Amino acid sequence: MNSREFIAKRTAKFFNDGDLVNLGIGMPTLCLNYLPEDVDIWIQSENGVIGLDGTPKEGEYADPDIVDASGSISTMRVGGCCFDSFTSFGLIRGGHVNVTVLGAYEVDQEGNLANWSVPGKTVAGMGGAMDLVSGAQLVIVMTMHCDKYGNPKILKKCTLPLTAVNEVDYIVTELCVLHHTEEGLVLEELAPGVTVEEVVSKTDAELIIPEKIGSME
Amino acid sequence: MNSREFIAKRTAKFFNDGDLVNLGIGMPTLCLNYLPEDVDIWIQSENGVIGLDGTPKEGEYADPDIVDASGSISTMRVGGCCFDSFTSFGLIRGGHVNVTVLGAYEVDQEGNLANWSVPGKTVAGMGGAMDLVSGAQLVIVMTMHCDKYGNPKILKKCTLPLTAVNEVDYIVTELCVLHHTEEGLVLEELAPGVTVEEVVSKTDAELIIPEKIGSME
Amino acid sequence: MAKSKVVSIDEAMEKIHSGQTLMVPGFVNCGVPQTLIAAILERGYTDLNIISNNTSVKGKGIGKLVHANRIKHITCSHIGNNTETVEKVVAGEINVTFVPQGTLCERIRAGGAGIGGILTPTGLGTPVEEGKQVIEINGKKYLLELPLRADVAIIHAYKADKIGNCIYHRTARNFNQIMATAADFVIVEAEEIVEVGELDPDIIVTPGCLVDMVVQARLEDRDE
Amino acid sequence: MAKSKVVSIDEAMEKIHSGQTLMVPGFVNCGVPQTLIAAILERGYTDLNIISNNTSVKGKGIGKLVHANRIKHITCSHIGNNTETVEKVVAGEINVTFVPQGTLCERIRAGGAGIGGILTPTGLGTPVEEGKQVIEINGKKYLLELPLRADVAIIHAYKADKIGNCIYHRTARNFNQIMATAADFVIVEAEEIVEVGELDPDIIVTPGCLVDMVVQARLEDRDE
Repeated sequence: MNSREFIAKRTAKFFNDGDLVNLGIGMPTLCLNYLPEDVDIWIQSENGVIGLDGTPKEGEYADPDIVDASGSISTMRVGGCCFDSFTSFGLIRGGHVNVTVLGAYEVDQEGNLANWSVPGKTVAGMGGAMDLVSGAQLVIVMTMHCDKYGNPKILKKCTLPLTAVNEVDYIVTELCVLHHTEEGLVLEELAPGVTVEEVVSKTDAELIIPEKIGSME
Repeated sequence: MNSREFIAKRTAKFFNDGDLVNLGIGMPTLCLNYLPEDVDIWIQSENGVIGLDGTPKEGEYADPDIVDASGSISTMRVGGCCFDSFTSFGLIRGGHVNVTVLGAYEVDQEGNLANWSVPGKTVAGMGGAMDLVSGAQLVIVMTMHCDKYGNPKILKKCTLPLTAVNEVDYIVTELCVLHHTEEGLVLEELAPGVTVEEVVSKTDAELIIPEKIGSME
Repeated sequence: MAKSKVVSIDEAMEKIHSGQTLMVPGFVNCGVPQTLIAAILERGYTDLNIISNNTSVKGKGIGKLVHANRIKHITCSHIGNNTETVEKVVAGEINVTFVPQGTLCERIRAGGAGIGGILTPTGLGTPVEEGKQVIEINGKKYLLELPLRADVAIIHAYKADKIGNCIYHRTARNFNQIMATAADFVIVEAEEIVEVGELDPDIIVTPGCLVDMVVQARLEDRDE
Repeated sequence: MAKSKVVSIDEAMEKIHSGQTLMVPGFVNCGVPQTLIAAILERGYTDLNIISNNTSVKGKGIGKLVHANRIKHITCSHIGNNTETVEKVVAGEINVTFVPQGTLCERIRAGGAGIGGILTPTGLGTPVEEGKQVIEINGKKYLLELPLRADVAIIHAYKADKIGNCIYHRTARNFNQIMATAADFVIVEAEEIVEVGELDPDIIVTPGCLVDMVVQARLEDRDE
């Protein structure tokens, strides 16, 4: 299991049976491979659907009118339904999505997230990210602990344009699980073999270190 | 033809082919008996339907799930559709209803209407009247020119709680048609045999009397 | 496999308590959750705060709660169809807050969709304006109307599948869909409960994720 | 009898002009009105202001208008799926205003429903807040977001009847319904045009009263 898969496996444990879950494009979709037994979740996609069920299998009809959040053709499970974008974001912003899982460029100890814009580099736009982060009941950020140059991505204060202020609940990395509380970022779990010192040294944010720290599995 | 029918017949001439029309309970529904030839209108009802088509005929199935604005079982014509109240008032408030026709307790020269509350006497509530009057493209008030005691209903200034401010376009009575313009209430048409003097004497509002006055038919 | 949300009426009634705020759909007496109302009456719940468009007609639908003195306060657009409600309001036995019907829709939907408020010209210059903030945009004035939410919404569906996806029939849809979005707990009574998969995904109006419990509506509770 | 709104694509194109503001539905390249876009390209209309969620992908759907330099300004939530749009925006050839997708929905719906503005927490403390009024209610802050409208909306329906009642297929519904409410003129292309009465009144999503013209969508305009 590589780091991305390890992160996905832990993140999937946040899901409860019956949850409506929105998974961002990329790493978050890996969570589907690690759903706990007896946990059945419904995938919501912001383009107006509940019950997405992965890419069509070989020989299965690929309906161009069923697409996921990346625009790729997907399938739907029995019991799902479709609706318009306005209704979809009503669900998202109204708190009806139990969990949203997203990636991050930066995330900070105040629960701020930056994941949509790097000025001078990309002009992609925020899509539905701001709505999801400000609307969902539980906001989980999945990210490698540092960027590809080894710089911390978990900061005292984000430097990039924000996606939302004070909305992140959990950060799951290959090293640890951090819980954003009113007091600050609490180090709740460590990956096997990882020390508190390693996490602290690779984190710019101030961390609250409780006496008892769980183990990521 | 009695006065109410005479008023309905004239009011129906405001409708254009294809119009979406909301008719208040009571006198406004009489307009349906006087639709001009070649004018086909669609009746919108605020409870969420386009295409109401009158009470079920003898022997016709009476569906308790198809009701009009008074709650009475109605029928629907082919091509109509049903939707929820939120969508219904989106249509009404978004200006998609071409004409709304309502009764009045009082109406005044500033285009104000009072038709929902008589303090100390009724506590019925405004229902959808405020939305209809502030949202529809054309607002027509159908009313007997005076109340049952002979007092003017068309005033300088309404005294009852208002339904909406400056929204009335036309007032049709058994005596005349009044057009509410930026300059004030213009006497546009007179019923056969009715004189300007008679209208003025029975009206509290100031009227603009143009040189040429049409004839109500 | 998704779990069934179908429960007995007794189980559903455990979620309701005296003093709660309930959203009750219906236009006059069409689309009203008659079975759940009958069960609430039977259980004796009282001091209810009702958010509904109106109170049906005398002795029917929501009117049964009026008749049995179970309602403390109603937020609605119209009570004129029910003479008994009018009498009790005039007598001070029920408090009422009138909201224009379109504004009522917007406020409920805002409550269900995380909208902090909406601006509308409806009610400007009328008694509805009292106590409300007026906001001017490009020279045009609007009332700021705030969201409404409830503890429980009781919903009447034409068909519901076992996980709560609902469809409605003709004008019985009215307030059902938006009320199902704006309450902490949502109980649906359905004329017919069908298997998951029987409803075409394109025609489902209320997604099952909004619904907590589904009960079978009883024909004998339906007003003639 | 109600008049048919079915017209030729040429007749529909008479309603569009260079410099107009057009609403164009679609999520990436799903639910995009391909036939009407092809006709706009053919007619040479340019300097368009587009309100859309995104710009499809390079060379497809709305991307064809991007490629042919017909767009002056886009109001959208995302252009990342179309590298050519990103290049032209970086080069200053197209102006873009980014709006969070949910806020875009609300603003279009507000434009179609006579709502003067809506309050949302989405975008607070982000660049989206710039230049906007912040309104505080009970200690919670919201951005005031204003309505959007267009001259013309071009809509892609699965089926439309001859008087414009529309239904949509699966996630191709996306922005089609709300955009049909928020433009001065609404042109629908339908995969299939059916007789009035063939669509069940309960499943119609866009009432015909919102639609001015219906044209037959052409299979050859659909991206593979």
